[in-house]
Amino acid sequence: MFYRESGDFKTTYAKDTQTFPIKLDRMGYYTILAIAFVVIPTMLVMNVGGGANYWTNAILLPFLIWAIASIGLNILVGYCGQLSLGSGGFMAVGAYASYKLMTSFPDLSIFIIVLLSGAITAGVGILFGLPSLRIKGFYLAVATLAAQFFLVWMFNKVQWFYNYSASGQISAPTRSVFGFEVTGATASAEAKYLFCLVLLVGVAWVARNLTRGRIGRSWMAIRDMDIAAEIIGVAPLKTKLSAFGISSFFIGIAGALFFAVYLGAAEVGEAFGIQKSFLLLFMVIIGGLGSIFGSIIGAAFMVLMPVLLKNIMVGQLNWATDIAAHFEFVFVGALIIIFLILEPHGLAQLWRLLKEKLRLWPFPH
Amino acid sequence: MSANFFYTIEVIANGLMTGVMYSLVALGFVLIFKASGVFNYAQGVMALFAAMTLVGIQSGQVPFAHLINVIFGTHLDKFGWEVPTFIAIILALLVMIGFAFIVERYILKHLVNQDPIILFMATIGLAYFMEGFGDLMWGSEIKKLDVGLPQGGNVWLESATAGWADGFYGFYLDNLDMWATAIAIVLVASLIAFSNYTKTGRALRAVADDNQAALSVGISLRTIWVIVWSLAGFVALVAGIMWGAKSGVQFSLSLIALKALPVLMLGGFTSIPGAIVGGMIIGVGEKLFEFAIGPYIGGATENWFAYVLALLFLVFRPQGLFGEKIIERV
Amino acid sequence: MNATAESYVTEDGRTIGAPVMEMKNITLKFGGVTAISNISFDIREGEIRAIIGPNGAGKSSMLNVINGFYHPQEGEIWFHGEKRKPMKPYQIAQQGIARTFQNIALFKGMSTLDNIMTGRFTHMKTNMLMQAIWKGPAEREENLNRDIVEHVIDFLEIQAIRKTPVGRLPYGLQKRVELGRALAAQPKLLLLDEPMAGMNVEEKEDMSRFILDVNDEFGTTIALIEHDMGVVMDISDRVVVLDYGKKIGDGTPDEVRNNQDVIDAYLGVAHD
Amino acid sequence: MKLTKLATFAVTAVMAASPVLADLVFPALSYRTGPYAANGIPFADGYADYFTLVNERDGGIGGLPAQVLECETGYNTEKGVECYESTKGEGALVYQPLSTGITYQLIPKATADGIPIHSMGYGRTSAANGDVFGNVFNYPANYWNGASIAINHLLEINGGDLSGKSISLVYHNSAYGKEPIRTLEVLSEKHGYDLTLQPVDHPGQEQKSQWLQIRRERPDYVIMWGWGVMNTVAIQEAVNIRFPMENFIGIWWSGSENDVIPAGVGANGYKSLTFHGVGDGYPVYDDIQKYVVDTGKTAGAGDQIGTVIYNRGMYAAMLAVEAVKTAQAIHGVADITPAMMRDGMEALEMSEEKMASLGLPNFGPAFSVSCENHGGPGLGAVAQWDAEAGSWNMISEYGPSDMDVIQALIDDDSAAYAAENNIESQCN
Repeated sequence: MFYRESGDFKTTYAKDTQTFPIKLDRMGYYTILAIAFVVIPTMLVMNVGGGANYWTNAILLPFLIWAIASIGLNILVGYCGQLSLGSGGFMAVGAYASYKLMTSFPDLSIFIIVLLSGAITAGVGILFGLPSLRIKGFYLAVATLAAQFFLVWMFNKVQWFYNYSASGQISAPTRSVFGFEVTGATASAEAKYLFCLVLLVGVAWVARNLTRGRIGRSWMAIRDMDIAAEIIGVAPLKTKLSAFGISSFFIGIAGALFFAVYLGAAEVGEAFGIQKSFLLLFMVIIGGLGSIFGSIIGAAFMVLMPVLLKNIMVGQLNWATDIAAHFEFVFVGALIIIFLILEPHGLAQLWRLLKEKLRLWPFPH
Repeated sequence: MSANFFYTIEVIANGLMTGVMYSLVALGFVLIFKASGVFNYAQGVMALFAAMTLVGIQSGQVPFAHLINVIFGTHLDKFGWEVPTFIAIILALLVMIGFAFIVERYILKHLVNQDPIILFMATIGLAYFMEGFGDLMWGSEIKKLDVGLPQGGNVWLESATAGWADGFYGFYLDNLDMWATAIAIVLVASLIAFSNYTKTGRALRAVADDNQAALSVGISLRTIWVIVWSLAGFVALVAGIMWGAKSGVQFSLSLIALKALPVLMLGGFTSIPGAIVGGMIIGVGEKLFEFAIGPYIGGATENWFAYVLALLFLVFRPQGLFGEKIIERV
Repeated sequence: MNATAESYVTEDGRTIGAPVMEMKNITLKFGGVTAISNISFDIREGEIRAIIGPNGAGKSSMLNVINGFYHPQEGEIWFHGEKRKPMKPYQIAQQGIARTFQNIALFKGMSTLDNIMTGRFTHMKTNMLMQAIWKGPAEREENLNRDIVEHVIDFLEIQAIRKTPVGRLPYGLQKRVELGRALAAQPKLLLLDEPMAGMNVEEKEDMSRFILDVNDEFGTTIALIEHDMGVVMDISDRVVVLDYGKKIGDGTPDEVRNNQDVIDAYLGVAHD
Repeated sequence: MKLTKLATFAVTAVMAASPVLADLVFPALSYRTGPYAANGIPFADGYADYFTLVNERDGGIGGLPAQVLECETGYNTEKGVECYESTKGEGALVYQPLSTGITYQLIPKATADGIPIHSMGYGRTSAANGDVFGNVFNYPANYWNGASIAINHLLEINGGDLSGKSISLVYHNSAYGKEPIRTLEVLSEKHGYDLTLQPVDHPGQEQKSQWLQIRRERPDYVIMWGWGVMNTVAIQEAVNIRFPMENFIGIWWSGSENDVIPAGVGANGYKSLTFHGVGDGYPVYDDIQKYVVDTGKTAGAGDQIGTVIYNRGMYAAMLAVEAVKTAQAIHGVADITPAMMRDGMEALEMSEEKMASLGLPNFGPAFSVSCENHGGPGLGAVAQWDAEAGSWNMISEYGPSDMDVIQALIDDDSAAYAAENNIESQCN
């Protein structure tokens, strides 16, 4: 009886369609926001335990950025049902767009740069989404690899993209928002964290709004049965392309942040290779297809788990690093399989089931 | 005839044979997809694992030596014997069959009737698992694989054709590639014979056509799965030997799966001849493009061009070259 | 046959208007097979028009032609007095033609409410930016349409399953939700492909009642395919009978019942 | 919530890894897994074994034990970041990332944190300009030196004239592989040879097109900038097309036993650049045998000792130890900070005598580092593979590179970096 929804009646449609219709959920949500926006930054500023940099750079930033990308891919795969393995390439578009913008317009706010990078990526995503009208399922997944490999090749080959530097590496110069540096080596942990957090919350909010309304329903209609969707008036190409566009927009934002805020320097083949596309797909599926909350916990899982495993095996148990690394692969692989067997609909579904249990607890009948 | 003409032919011939090498990997995908609808991403890692196992057995390596040494402080390395190649291949094959049993018992059985994408993800999980497991078992250093196949350009062909045109140095064909082509042809022929003329083979086809119908005539799906995964393990072993002979056995061997995907796309996920023909088209296409256009746009085009070629093809034929036609109904 | 274009009033007091849709000499071929050969008929405003015939007669193909899923090789389609150009199915839906399917084609991953809301798609116009912001026009539009959908839900008596994923519903209810999705579009012409297939007698009665009520209350023009002769004869105003892709009868239920060709077709007289 | 529980667990896990302070900490961002494991393992072994030797034999450096914090990156940049962040708080003195990608990423971070980086023979070449890259060192030689040394070797063979000769560069299509292109282009103008470029995509498992082209065009020489399996396949393909191996020269990362052994006897005569000695014929190996191997304290399986990359790892560790000693001498304390370490590296002098006293006579070139020059003198030698004996042999002395050409390139590139990042002069 900890978790209750009875006695919580809705009298307007607006209240019925709100994101967290149950009061307890709403309270949990505000608590998490308060922790994310107040408690964690305070801890970072005070450098509790001396680990502010480690926590920000090794855990929080990758988590926030991957969560943004994961929401993006979930829109395409989870909501619109279009399987894509080109995400790494799209992240690269975001990263290189932000690099070109940062170096061409030194005075432009990094916030604008990140959004513009997303917009450019959206354009590229729409372009590579065109074949989706004819190609479906795994064939489409493999087809999107064409985007992945071509984009990586292009950013490696065309020198203009990396300002003709000798090696083709791009490095993020220092840029700021409202006077706070968020890129470059001197940016403070809390500034980088908050910048990414604001973007994640923004992206999640927009994604939630899009998916609960007309456009989201048209995506899901295409996903569930494209022919029926077309017959009730959903234009397939336009709908699929809108999903490609929005998805790439978010992924592009993530790519820009990944390069500019998190890594600080990147090389396309290494930072945005095919492995990234797979990793992102993992997050989406482990988290739960068609769930924004799932995207976020999927990202958390895939970012935290290897770090955690490593810290336990190397830090606590003092195993040799190579054995630990091999076991990390074994464990990650096994956990993925176990999760899929236990709950193919992802962590989000597991969470829902847990809530249903809690609702009846302690009187299950 | 100018030298360029002969060189073009040479590029095409080498493309064909490289394509066959891609097909060897693609075949494993097709076998599993056809019989169980699982898109087995782990096929590349299976090839790596099979090759590692073969080398390990052949050279008498102690499995998990490093792990045992770390835990017990011992200094195990090798047993000190060498197993003849043929026996080692048989033993490696047995390991792959055992692996097929494990996959069926602990993974597939629990994922019956799930969405294809879930099964696909499970095989990626499997790929991770095997990657770590293989390294734990046999170590991650590079290993030389030698099963007695000849390597290097065919001297006879080269000297017989040299001087056909001004500035033409004779046709270059790699002996190993020719062997691989021959083996691939034998492999495909025997797979086709197996599926057409044996009881098990017919059962496999029945399952491919209609799961339910096959079940209702008493074919155990679980047995079928073990058989196709064993077959795929066998194909992986062959691919692992061929590729491993070229480059040594090491991690990157698993990445050849990425070269098999455009082949699959082009040939169709369900067709064995499609895998071969698709491989040849991709092989020739990417080599010719690199030969003719590559120098003008900076080279290293093969990775993406293979996919773009397959993509262009799919736009006109969404089910691939030999795939079953997709019929949409309402 | 009613060759006149004028409107008339039926026995139960409904007004039947001029033809909304006219099919003129439609021929549809798949490769060498002729599915529909030279068929003409019309659907009048406000009527319930049934298309019947044995299996393989070309009924479903006919519906697919009407909503643009198939494009006939020959013939013309006139809708609201205008000749229709070749169109994609979604454009036809935007013109106000909705349908249900023989094999249920609901969106399995969505709830009943969302499925029916999807039916409002062609009526919702806010752009993507407004959707992203939600507060304001998007939310207002959503609530207005929700209101219409709630009426449909009340009408079909499916309030209790509003939030249930449709995959979990029994067959009969799924059929009802699918009807709801089509109704939500407030179509000018509603196509029903075997709305009662696989139902028991009670469910059929319910469904018949809904179809009649829809026609009565909203004045929706309905064209339906149905196998159950009793139901067809009971609820439809006019019936067109197909056999082997040809039209063999057209008229009121009584006229059709007495048509010798129709009787032969249904009793299975051998074709030469 | 579950997540916070996990998080606190992770925190304790990290905290528990803290070593006893007062140790001299040397993080090793190693990779014993992943596509480049075959090269990562011997380097990590050599790096760790030398510190073990110093601890066991000398009781540490200046009385303080050295501690190697190994962190597995798998050659992956993000893991590199995690490793950097998790080790830097432990008092890390110097980073040796052994990856061009991770080096690029750490340059701004480590500079901001005041921890020196030693990217020995890799990384960002223009970091040799200490005036801009105050915290980054790449002595004793960098890629552009390497390119020039290879050309110098060819000049020597051809009696000082390369005009009309054709040279093909087979390179890993990444930041690393692209490094020598500009140098080779400038040098081709100077010496009049033709340069053709042959990029090979990661991982380089399939190089048929590149080698068919080489066979068609018959360049006089092939220079290779490869890594991992790309080396193995390239050498095998060169053997296959019967390219004369003595005309095939690899950079020092393309010259390990792993690269040539799979090609068998065909690889005989293949050349590779190096900036340190090959083989295990140095006195220090007796000590390693005595203090490390016999005591069972080897970092790896102990089977890599004396291989090229193991030697390189050991050399890197030796240079780090010498820099620590220099720093201790300058600042008069044993427990040095990263900033002091930086000073030690900048004042490092490696003389013949010093190397001999360390049991490594003539192991590397004699050189000294200064504030302006973090790259050393850019000396390098050529080694050749003897397939019969299964060993590398030095076939030249440590020779100079064309610093006129290279210094100009370094100044250009570092000036551009300084401008882009508003870096002031570090030396004045």
